[in-house]
Parts: sequence; structure tokens; C-alpha cells
Amino acid sequence: METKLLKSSDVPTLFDNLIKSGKVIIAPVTRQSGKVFFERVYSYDQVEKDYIQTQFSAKSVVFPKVEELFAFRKTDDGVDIKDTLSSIPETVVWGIRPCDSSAFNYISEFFLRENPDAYFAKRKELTTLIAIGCAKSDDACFCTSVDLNPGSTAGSDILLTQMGDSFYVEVVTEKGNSIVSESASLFTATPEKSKDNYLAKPTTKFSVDEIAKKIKTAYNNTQWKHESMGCYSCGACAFACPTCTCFDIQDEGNSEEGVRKRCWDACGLSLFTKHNSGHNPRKNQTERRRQRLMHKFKYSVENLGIISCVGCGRCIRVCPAHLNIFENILNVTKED
Amino acid sequence: MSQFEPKIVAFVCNWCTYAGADLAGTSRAKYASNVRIIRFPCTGRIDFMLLMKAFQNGTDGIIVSGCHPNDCHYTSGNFHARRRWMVFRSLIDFMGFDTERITFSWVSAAEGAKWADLVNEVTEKVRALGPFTEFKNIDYNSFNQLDNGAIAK
Amino acid sequence: MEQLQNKVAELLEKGTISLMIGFQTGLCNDPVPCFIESASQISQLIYNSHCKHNLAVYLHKPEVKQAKKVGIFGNIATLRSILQLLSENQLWDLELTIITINASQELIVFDSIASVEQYIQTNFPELTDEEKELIEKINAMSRQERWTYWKDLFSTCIKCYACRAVCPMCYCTQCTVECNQPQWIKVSSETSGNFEWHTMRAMHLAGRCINCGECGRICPVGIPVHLLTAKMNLDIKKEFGARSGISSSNGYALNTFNPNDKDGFIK
Amino acid sequence: MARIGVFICHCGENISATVDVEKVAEVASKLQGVAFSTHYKYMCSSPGQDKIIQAIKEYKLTGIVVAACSPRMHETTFRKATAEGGINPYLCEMANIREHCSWVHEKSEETTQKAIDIVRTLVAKVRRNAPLFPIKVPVTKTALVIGGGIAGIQAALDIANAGHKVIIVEKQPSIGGHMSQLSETFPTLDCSQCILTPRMVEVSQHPNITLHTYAEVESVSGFIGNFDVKIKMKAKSVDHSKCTGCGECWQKCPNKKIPDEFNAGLSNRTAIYTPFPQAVPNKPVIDRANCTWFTKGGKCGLCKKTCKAEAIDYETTDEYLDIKVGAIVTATGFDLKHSDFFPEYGYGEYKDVIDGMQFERLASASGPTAGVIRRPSDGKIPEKIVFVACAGSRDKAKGIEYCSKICCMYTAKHAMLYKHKNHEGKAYVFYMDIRAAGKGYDEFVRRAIEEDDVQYIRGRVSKIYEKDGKLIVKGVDTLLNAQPVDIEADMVVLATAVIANKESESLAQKLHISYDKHHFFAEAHPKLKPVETNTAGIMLAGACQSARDIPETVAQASASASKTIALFSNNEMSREPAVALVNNVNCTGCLLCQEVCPYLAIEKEEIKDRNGNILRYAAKINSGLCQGCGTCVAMCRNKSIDLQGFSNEQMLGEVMSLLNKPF
Amino acid sequence: MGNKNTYIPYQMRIAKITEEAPQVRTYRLEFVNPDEAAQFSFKAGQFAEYGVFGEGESTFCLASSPTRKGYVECTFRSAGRVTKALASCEQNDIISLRGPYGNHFPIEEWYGKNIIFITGGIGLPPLRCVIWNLLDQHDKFGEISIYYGAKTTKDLVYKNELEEWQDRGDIKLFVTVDPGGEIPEWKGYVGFVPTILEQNAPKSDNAIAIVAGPPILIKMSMPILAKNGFENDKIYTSLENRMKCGVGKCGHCTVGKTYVCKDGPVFTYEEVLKMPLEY
Repeated sequence: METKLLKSSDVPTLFDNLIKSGKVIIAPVTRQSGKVFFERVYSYDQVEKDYIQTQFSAKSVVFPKVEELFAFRKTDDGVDIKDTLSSIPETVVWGIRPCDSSAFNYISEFFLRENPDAYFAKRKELTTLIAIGCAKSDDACFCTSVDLNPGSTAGSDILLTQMGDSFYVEVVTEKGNSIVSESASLFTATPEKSKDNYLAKPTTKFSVDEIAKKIKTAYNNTQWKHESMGCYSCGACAFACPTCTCFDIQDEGNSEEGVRKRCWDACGLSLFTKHNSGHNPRKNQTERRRQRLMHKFKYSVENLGIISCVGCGRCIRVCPAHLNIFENILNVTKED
Repeated sequence: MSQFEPKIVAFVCNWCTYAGADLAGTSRAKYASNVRIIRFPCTGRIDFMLLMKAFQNGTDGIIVSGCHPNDCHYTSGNFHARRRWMVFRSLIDFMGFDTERITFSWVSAAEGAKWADLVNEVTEKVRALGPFTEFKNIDYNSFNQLDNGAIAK
Repeated sequence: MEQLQNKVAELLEKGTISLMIGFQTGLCNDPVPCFIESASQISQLIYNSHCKHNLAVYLHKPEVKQAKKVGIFGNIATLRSILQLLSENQLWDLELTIITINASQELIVFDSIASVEQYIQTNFPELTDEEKELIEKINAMSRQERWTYWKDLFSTCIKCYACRAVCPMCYCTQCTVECNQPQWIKVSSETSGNFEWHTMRAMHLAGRCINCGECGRICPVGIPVHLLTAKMNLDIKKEFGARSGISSSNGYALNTFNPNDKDGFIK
Repeated sequence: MARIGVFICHCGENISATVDVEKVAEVASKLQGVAFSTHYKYMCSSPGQDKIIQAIKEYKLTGIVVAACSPRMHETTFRKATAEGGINPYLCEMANIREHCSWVHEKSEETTQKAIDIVRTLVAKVRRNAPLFPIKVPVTKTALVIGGGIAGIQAALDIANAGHKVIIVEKQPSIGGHMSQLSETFPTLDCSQCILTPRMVEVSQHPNITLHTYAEVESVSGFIGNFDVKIKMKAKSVDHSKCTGCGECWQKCPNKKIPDEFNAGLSNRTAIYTPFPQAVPNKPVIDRANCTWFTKGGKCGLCKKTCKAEAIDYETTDEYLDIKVGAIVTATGFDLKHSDFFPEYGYGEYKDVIDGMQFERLASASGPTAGVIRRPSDGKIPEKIVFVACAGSRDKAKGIEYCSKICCMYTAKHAMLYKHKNHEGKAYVFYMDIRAAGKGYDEFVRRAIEEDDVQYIRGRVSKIYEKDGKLIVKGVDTLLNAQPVDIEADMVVLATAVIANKESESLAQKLHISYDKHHFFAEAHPKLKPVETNTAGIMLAGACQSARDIPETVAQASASASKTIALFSNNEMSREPAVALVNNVNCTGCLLCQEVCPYLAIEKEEIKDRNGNILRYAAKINSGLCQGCGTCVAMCRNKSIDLQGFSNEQMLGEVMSLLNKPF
Repeated sequence: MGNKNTYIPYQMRIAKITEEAPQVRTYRLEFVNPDEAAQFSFKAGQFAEYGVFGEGESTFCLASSPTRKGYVECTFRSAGRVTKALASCEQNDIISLRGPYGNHFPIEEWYGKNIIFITGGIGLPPLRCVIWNLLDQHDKFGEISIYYGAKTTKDLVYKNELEEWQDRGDIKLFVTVDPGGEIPEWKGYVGFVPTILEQNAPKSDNAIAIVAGPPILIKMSMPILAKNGFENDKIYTSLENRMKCGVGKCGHCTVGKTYVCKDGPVFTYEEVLKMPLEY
């Protein structure tokens, strides 16, 4: 893996080059609500520099909150269907955190290993991730508990780490490389360095292997009820989560013309599994909460061999009831 | 260029305003053709969601009209409606809708002339305000889509 | 605090309650809801000025309904919610024991709903200054400014329905946004649809909302949704002199009327 | 999808003159769900209607839109035609392109475009129309008549004679009402009791009539054709099944000093009593408030001892009777304003200032003076009587602006009766105007003035006071340019105002009928529905609605009877199916909708599981009561209530299509 | 599916409508585009996503036999938004179809075995596919018996086919209606399916049982089968969870780690018992 150096003062130039390249640039922006979101930006000064974590993950770049699958219009001898794949633009995500980047690895596995999802594939292919290692962390961060860390390169195309007045650049992929070579003049060669002193040190909440072992038998743990009592059954955690992939498919329009969309859904919402008959396989929040956590730490391991939690701590920050995923996990894996 | 012709939806009750509009017809009163009437049994039936829907789907102005107080065919529908309108009106005002675009009025079955005047008045007012575009402009260029790949509308 | 813990212990002991809904310390010392079913957990129970959640919302949970004999620790907002809910025929299936701690830090266990009403009368909470300020600020804006203000905020709404989920008054088993015949509001989250959702929510809560401000507090994208209902409540109080959540019998300004209601705005 | 037929009417020239009907029809044919569209000169003509009927068959139509005049004009016409065509009539809607379009706009593109929009809107609605079926409500063919005065008697007899069961509830121990108190009746001067009592007897003996005297209506629920009424039978303390009406008991009763209501307080009665000799039923009750046994706790008991039939039973208590009736005739009559609110006239202060009803009793052969007119104070026969009309009526200051209507006539009658009995006596009448608009009425008044030389003085009485045994009446004669008139009278009769029965307000609330500010019951429509109330199935008869004389009362009683009979002529009535329905799966049972329903049609329903445990509550709408205003629909938060014929689907569909948005 | 975009549906023209029972219809669907018809093939037990443009998609089985080419049939009860819209369709209307999805009944493994179908109400359609599939190659199988019931005689679906099967004589057919649901001229059984099943005690040796229908029916039938010696891996059933995508992505149908849409819907009772109780 190639490593380079980039002066902080050169970052705006690099950014301008990106914008000039005609790509869609997504970067952290502070909204009037005071919260930081990934949004399309048109110049570097729009970009928020001082943030621990964006409110929502960058997954919406490859798996939008609302995505039009196709538009249809009735014709005399059938229905004219036009999908939206062609309209997907090249995109660069700036300032994504390593935990988020690594989440891209999981959702790629999920969407592409079996029955590959055309939309996701296209978006993923056209997306480049420029990550920035975390200099700060907060109580909600627990990436180190899931075998990641503020400096891990997994999933990123480029990882930047601020070191004093310059950025330590790790060019992880070919995509990353092409970005670098487009503005080659800004990057100076540098030997492999240790970034540890420049990175945050979030406390480790649990040992992932131990959890992975214990959770195998956790399904019937009586703690589930207590742990999920506080859950209001909103979708905030799932929508904020970088690895949640559930969605709903909806038509808008009428039989003459309209669009078929898919939009995020959340397994925590009470109607998520409700049958038309009224029968609901996961009636109570206990079951729904369990499903979510078991999926993160057990099911996804069984299905894809990866834990689908990257310790970004978003679900903790957004939870109306301040439910805490790692505390939950620890509690339900305690002996009964 | 030809002047802007606003699209106005009128939500009226069957017993007073609808009949009032009928009277305007039978007495051949002439008024602006911009208004489209939707008939409800009673102003009490008029759901604010329908007003929202009308706004959201590109009406330029709305008229809501029914029986004068105490004249309600169902004795109290319009009283309940009046309270709801009050709240609805101040809510959308608080949210920055142009309340000039929604007109509430009492028009009885005998007030054909009032109906005609009302329609003309509102039409003029809304024409002056211009097309209601605020809603039309907000989708597809916002945060939701991150601007990367929604069907160009 | 011991006082509270002892009391709850006693109630559990006597079997007056089988479940206590209160607060415990959570991440970075934020109080978080806790559910106490046995004396062994009593020590978790805490109380401090940060205990702002409106716990009344949990009274709709099936798990709580199962417990039947439920103790709930309530700040003013919670108490008002309970009154409002009673006036709306809810909670009939629970045997509630309501506990609060008043301004002078005394523990009160209400013996009857009437006494709660009493208590509310004397402790009627208005909006917080900060809420008042915000509302004033928005009122002061020009119409266009207001529009952009809300548009901006609503464009970030993801329809996670957390505002609905934390609201004790949003207890519909199937909300209008979920009824699809007809589909009143798009499932997908787009600004115009979000506008509809928030207008509808505000209208449905106008005159029923008890100003606990939870919806605003918890919004993951930081929309001050609580201002909408708060504003409506102010207007309703001004126009109709009605207040929500002060009586367990009649609590709603919009299902009644006064023949002399002002209608200056009606031509 | 739907197969809708659209029919555009030219209405001769009325529509086609300003609207391009061909174009409308052509555009309509392309609308979503439209299978057929055409235009025709007169859709409402029978060839026009045939077009619909044919098209339904030919194109298997599932819905009809007729673009023509206002639905208020021809909806029924076209729905009939639709039904004839073989599909549900409620699948047909009218697009109003005449009153709302062609008549109010000039011929132009816009006008045609508007017509098209209107049609499109209604097509969108019809696409969502569901077949509806008139609601059948069974009719209980029994009528309840509240009040046993002449109005009640007349109504009861008419209904009973039509072969229907009638239940009369009368709060007094006897039926008869005010009419039984009258001496003679204007303008014919025939004896009131002579014409009334036969009717009373007829009532008591009629096989179809059940009579409950000394009883009151406790509560009323239900709706037209199906009222549930609870009747309170006040404890009579006398078992009428045993009582022979011999009269021993009331002769023995020691407590003889109770003012007699029947004689307007001019005489006394006993504690156990029948109101008057011809009472029906002619059996006594014990007035417990005045009976020594009850007031002094078990003392006395004479009546019980004397009664050979052993009919007296002090233990009886109020009983309640539940009945089911299909219609209710309210005939609760009126009261007289007691003139004590006239201090300046000294009523109550001076014994010889009396009101009209008291004079009736004095003049009545069955009265305390056996028909000889004596003044209450000393029993002397008065030589001068002053009659004051409008004592309280038409007097805003006294809060009664209305005219009591009967005073002019009975005052003339009183004066006449007095003159007939004492030819030497002098009768003066102070009046404001004389209102004698009735058959033979004015002649009657003239007769009083001209033949019986009653002195009519146009003016008001300002004061009445006593001066050495005489009543000085101070008034003015406005016809003699307001010169003061003083009359030394022996007796003064005040024609006091007719007012609503004091229980009328509470009764109105029990019946859920409205009433005016004077507590007279309100009719459904002042002109076209004078005997109905705004609650279907409840009728009005007599003075409970406003002051009335006997002929009017009887006429109105028969009118309400005929309404009742008409209602009873069917085993079930069918109502428009435009009613609200609750989806009780989604309903949260907050029941906030109950408040808004003007017809109290919303009930609380228990949703139970298999073992009968209550799971939750939900609202339930009584389609018999619901009138379909839809106020509850708009206020139901999660759309659990919907209104047939104006459903959420339909209305939203209209809005969206109007704005040409897909939905 | 390869690189093909899963979400782009086939367009199907409604060729034939059969009213099966109140609220229940069967559609015969033909491909608007003939080449699609040629490449489209499926196996007994698979399902598809049927869509009404503008209303959305709904999941139910492919009810016709894979051995009958050129068209597919589906049977559905109109309940929700989509199925109501679907029910309001008429002949020649065009609807959307995605699929086939899911696994299928391992029919080849059953060669030479006796097959027992146990189903009720709207549970027959998923099995009808299998039944025809078996009947079309009856010689390969042992004795075929069908236990089918519905609330009332009205609610029985595929009435003509039931008669047809009755007349063939080469299947044991036990058609029943719930007590009170019968009409005077009803000649079949009266009683709940499990009861009838119990009375006729099917032999378990060399037999396969396939159970589908309302949860209660499955719940009641299992012990009876067990009593007659059926092992759990000889009993098959088809789960019907809520689905949106059909390809194991949307997450609606998950039961524990299992995606009913792609790992199912066909499971042996043994497999089902291993899952958490969330179906």
C-alpha cells in the first residue's frame, strides 16, 4: 500500500480538483440543527472539519434512503419501463470515518455475494471513499471492540490522518490511486509512519470473540425483555446505522404512470413483519430488538462470516431512550 | 404573454355553499372560471389533510366554505370545522405557508351573488400572488437524494 | 433518592405494583428509563433534575400492560400525559400507582387521579423559556424565512417516526401514515411528504399535546418538532381557553365548540 | 379496472351554448377507467335515460358519470336509471357542468376545460364508489304520547283509531289538561267539559290505548322507529286495580286544607284526592307531601281504615317501566305566568286580583262557586270587573315579547260570561290591540262590545291599588288622546301570559330536541315541518310548541298523528346509506368522536377475545341515528372512520384528479 | 438472475379469470413478451412477486404446474392494498411479475413414495402446483392423497379441479368443511381437517406429508402426523412470511438467520423446529 503526504494547506486545491472532475462530492456539513450530515458540497469551505461522527452513515451514497427502481408509463400495448441505473453519477465521499468505510465492506458482501443488487453494484462501483482517521472519539464509540480502530483502512480507498499541518495519506485501492494521480503534484512521497499518536483511543467495551461465542446461546436469555423494555420502536438506530440494509418497496403514481421506489425500512418498527392477516411474527419489541442485535452479532456472521456492527456508536447517540447497544449485548450474553 | 390563470379548488358543503353556487348558476351570475368545486356533505367532513394534499399537488388557491354559524344542516358541523380551520390556519402560517392562498367563507344557499363575488375576489388575489411553487420546488434537490441519481423530473 | 427506592421496594413488597417504571443512570450519566420488577433491581432507581423523559409513553407497551399493576415515576409532563390519556379512554387496563417528587423534593404517591388533578392545578407548567424564545423567534421571521426555516429542517427528516414513538399521545395502533387505502402520505421520505407528516402530526396533537417536548428533544436530525404543537397549544389556549392534560374527564378543545368562537378570519 | 360510462348533456342549449360538449365527451373517453362516453341533447329525457340503461348492458359498465345539471336537480333521476340498467344506483354520480360551469362562464376554452376538469374529478370519484344499500330500520308500531291534555288525547285517539298501539303518559292523576278546567269555550260558548269528557272516556276505554297517569318520562334513548323509553310511575299509594272510586276515603280524609290545583287555588282539596269529579281514571291518589301519614310518620291512616276495597297501600313506591316505541308525540302543553311578577297590579296582594284561569273556575258550573261569579275575598258578586289583556305578553321589559294569542279571545269571553250572569254588572277591558283572527273570532269580540256592551278601553293599566274595599285601576285611554282613566272595580282579571311548561327544558334534553329561548319546543322547519322536531320520529302537538287555542291544538295533534301513522305504515323504513362506518380493527377507542356527533350516534363497543375478556374498546356508529355529516370522519386521527358515499378514497381521489395528479 | 436487474418485472397479461370463492380469484397470466415466456421456468413450490403498477407488489405462490408451459397461474385472496387492486383487474389488463423466487419441493427425492397433502382454505394453491406436477407424472409416485378443507363449501377453491381429481379415481381425496359450513347438498366430509386426518390415520411408511395453510391447521396436524409415525424430516411445509424483495435483501421475511424468501419457502418440519418461533 502506497503512503504519501498532503499539506493541510493543499487540501482545498485537492478538493477543487475533485469538484472540477465533475464528480458528485459528498462531505460532512453542519446543518442549522447543529448536527453534522453527509451532503453534496460544491466547495471546501462548506465542509465541516471538526466532528467526531456524522449523524448518519454514508451508506445512503450506495443505498439511498429513497431510490427509484424504475419509472413506468402505460402504453397502448403494454407498459414502458425505464430503470434509473443510467442516471447514477460518479461520487466521491470525503471525510468518511474508518468505521463507516469498513461498513461498506459488509454491505457490499450483503448486496453482492448472492443475487447481486444492480443498483447497489453500480453505485458502489462509481463511489470512491476518502476517509479521515479519527483524532477524537466519545463514549459512544466502540470500534476497537469490534476489531476495528480509528486508523483502520478497511473499506476506504484513501485514508487521511491529520499529522500536525499535513495529512498522512494511505492509498488503499486503485480507485484511490486514480484520485491521487489526478492531483499528483499535491502529494509528496513519504515512508510508512506510525499514526497511533495522532489517533483517538476509544475504550474497548468487550471482546468480540467472546461475544461471538456467548451470543450463540443468547436467544432465550431472559435479559432481552429487560434490555428492550426502553425501546420506543422507532427506526432511528436502523436509519443511522451504516450496516442496516432493510428496505421497503413502494409504488407511487397510478396505473397510468408512476415510479416504483425502495426506501429504508427498520426491523424495529412494529409493523415491519406484520402479515396482512394481522398476524405478526415479531409482536413485541423484545423480539424486534433481539432480531436486530442478534443479526448484527450472530446471524450476519452465520450468513456472511462478518459481524455487521462497526462500533460507530450512532445508534447510541440517536436513540431517544438512550439504549446502549454494547451494554445490551453485554447484558444478554451474561449467564441467566 | 397571457396572464397567469390560477388553479383554485373550492371545498364546499352540500347544503349551503354548493346550493349557493347552484343559485349563482340559475341566476346566471358570471364569475371567474378558475374555481373547481368539490362537494362535501358538510364542512365538518372537510379533512385538513385534503387541503394539504391540494396545496402539495399544485393548487394555487383554496376556498373552504359552508353554512353560516347556526345554519348547519347537521346543527354543528360548521362549528367544529371553524375550530379546526382556526388551528390549521395558524399552523400552516407558523410553518410559513402563505395563508393568503386559503380563504374561508360562509356562503348560504341564498347567497349566489356572494359566491360569485367570493370566487372573483379570490381569483384576483391569487392571481396577484402568482403560482404556488414552494411545494413543487422542494423535492429532488434536497438532502434526501444526496443528488446522486434520482430520475430527473 | 433512598426515599424513592424504599417506597418502590415497599410497593413491590406489598404487591401494589408488579412493575415500576423509573430512571436509572445511563451512558455519560444521562438518566435513562428503567423497568424494575424485583427488589433486587431497586438500587438502579435514581432521580435527579435531568430525569426529563416522559415515561407515560411506556404505558402503551404490551409488556407493560401484561404487568397490569404498574408504578410510574412521573414529572409534571408525565402526570399530564396520564390525565390526558385517561380523558381519551386509554389506560383503563392498568392499575396505576403514580409517584412524583415535587419542587421541595418531597416524595408524593398519589392516592387518586383526583389528587393528581389537584397537584397539576397547583403546578401547571408553561413552556420553557427557551421554547417560548424559539417560538417568538419564528413568529418574528418573515413568512418566506419561516418557510425556508422549516423546509431546511424537514428536508433532513428521515421518517424514522421517533417523534411519534416517544409521544404518549401517539398511541394509534395504526397511524395514518401506515394506512394505505388511500395512501395519505408517501412512505418514502421526501421534503413535501415530510411537510405533510409534520403538519398532520401537529394537527392531531393540537389541543392534546401536553408540551413535554420529548419529540423535539429526541429527533435524531434535530428538528424542533415540539414547537409546532407547543405553538398550537398556545393558540388554542388563547382562542378557546382550553388546556390539555389537566383533567381526566374532558381534555380536548377540538371535539367541542362554542357558538361564539371568533371567526374574524372567515369571510 | 373500472368501466365507467360518461354521459354529457347539452341540456338543450343550456350547456352546449358555452361548453364544447363534443370535446368534453372525447376527452372523457380517454380518462382512466372510462369505457364509454357520449353526449346527448337531454340526458334527463327518457331517451336520454335509455342511453344510460343500454350502455350499462352493452359495455358492462361499472360506474356512471352524468355531466349535466346540479345533482340537487336530477341525481335521483339518474340513479334510478342506473338501477334500471342493472347496477347499483350509488355507482352513479353527477358532474355539475351547468349551474357551476356553463351558466356562469362565457363560451371559451377555459369554460370547456373547466367542464372537462369537473368530469375528470367525478370519474375519479366514481372509480372509487362502492355499491351501497339503503339502511333498513325496523319500526316498532307503538306510539308514546307525552301529556294527556286535549292535544295528547286527540293525537292518541287518531293513532289508536288507525289501529296502532298508543301509550299516554300524564303527570297529573287525571288526563284532561287545561281544557278540563275551562268553563265555556270561544267563540261558540259551548261547555268545555261537555265536549272534552267524552273524549277522555274514549281514551280510557280504547283497546289500543294504555294510559299511565301520575307518571313521567324518565329517559329516552334510541332513534326513530326504535325508541327505548323509561317511564316513572309515581307512587299512587292506591291500588287502582282494587279501588272502586267510591269516594269514601277522600270524604274521611282529615287534611282538607290543601289548595286545589284544579280550581286554581280558589278552593281546597284533601290529601287523598281525585283532581275533579269527571277525572279519568276516576280513582284517587295520595298527595304524600300533604298526607299526615307520610308527613307525621304513620299517624292517621283513616283512609286505609275506611277503604273497604283495601286499595290503600302506603308502602307503594315509585316504579319504573321500560317501553319500546316507534314514535313520540310531545303534547306537554303550557303554564300560565303567575302574575306575581306584576307588583304594580297587586296580584297575590289583593285577593280580588285574579288570573284568567281562576276566572274560568269561577265561571264554571263545576267550579268552587258552582258557576256564580263571586269575588274570592268576601264572596260578594262583583258589580264592576276590569279585565286586563296582555298582562305580561308582548312586553319586552317583562322578558316576554311574544303574543300569547288566546288572551284577546278568552278576555272577551270572560267579559261576556260575566255580563250574561249579571246583566247589571259593568265589564271593562284594557287592551293593546284586539287579535281576533280566527273563524268567527272577530264577530265574537264585536258581540261582546256591541250586544253585551263590554267597555273596551285601548290602553295600558299602570297601577292597581285598594282603597276602602274597592280596587282602583289606573290606566290611560290612548284613543281619547291618552287621558287617564281611573276605575273603581270590585274585581280585576289579568290575562296573564302563556308560558312554556316548567319541565319543558329538561324534557327537551331527555328527548334531544331543541327549544327556543322561552323553552317552547322547536319545530324542524317553521313552514314545511311544523309538527316534526329535528329528531326524527318525535312530533309536536299543541301549546308545548307555542301559545295555541283549542282548534289549532287539535288540528296540530291530528297532523302529528298522521305523521306517526305514515311512519307506522311500513314494517321498516329505509334510510340513505350515506352513513359513517368504523373500522374497529384500527380504532383506538379514544372516543373523542363521541363529542362531535350531533346525533349521539357513536357508542362505545367492547372488543372481546374468544373467552369474552375485553381486549380493547372501539367506537361504533349506530347507522339508525347517523345522518352522514362526516364530522367524526374528519376528526378521526387515524382514519378509522369513513363515510359511505364521501369516503376518504373518493374525496382524495377527487382532489388529486382535479389537480391532474396520479393517485 | 446473473447481472439482470432483479427489480425490473415481467409484464403479464391476464388471460383468464376464475372466481374461486368469495374474495378469491385465480388469474392465468401470459407473457406480453413471448421470448420471456420461453426462458421463464420454475419449480413446484416457488413463489413470485405480483405487482399492480401504481399500487405495489404482493407475494404469493406460482399455482400452476411447471409442467404446463407458456403461462403461469396465481390464486389470491383480496385483502390489502395490492391484492384489492389486483382483484379489480380485468381480462387483458397488464400486471407485473418478478420471479420465480425461493426453493422448491424436492419432488425428485419423492419418486416411488406415497404423498399426503394436508391443507386448508387458501393454503391449497401452493400445493396445487405440486399436485398437478405429480399427477402429470403419476407413474413415478405411489399413492397420492389430499386432505383439504375450508370454512364453508363456498370457501373451497378450485372446485372444478377438486371434482376432476375426485373423478380420476387415482387419488384419495378428503374434502371437508368446518362444522356449520356445509350446505344440504354437500356430500363431502364435515369437520376440521386435522379431525378428518386423525380419523383416516394415514400410514407413514414410505410416505411424505406436505402441510400448508393457516398456522392453526399446521399446529393441529403435526401431532397427528407424529402419532402416525411421520418423522419431522418427512413432513414438508411452506412458510408465508411478509416479503418485499423476494431475493433475500429487504429483510422482511427473516426468521432468525433464515431468509424465508431465498432459503425457503419450503422447509421440512425438522428445519422449521430449529428456527426461532418468528413465522
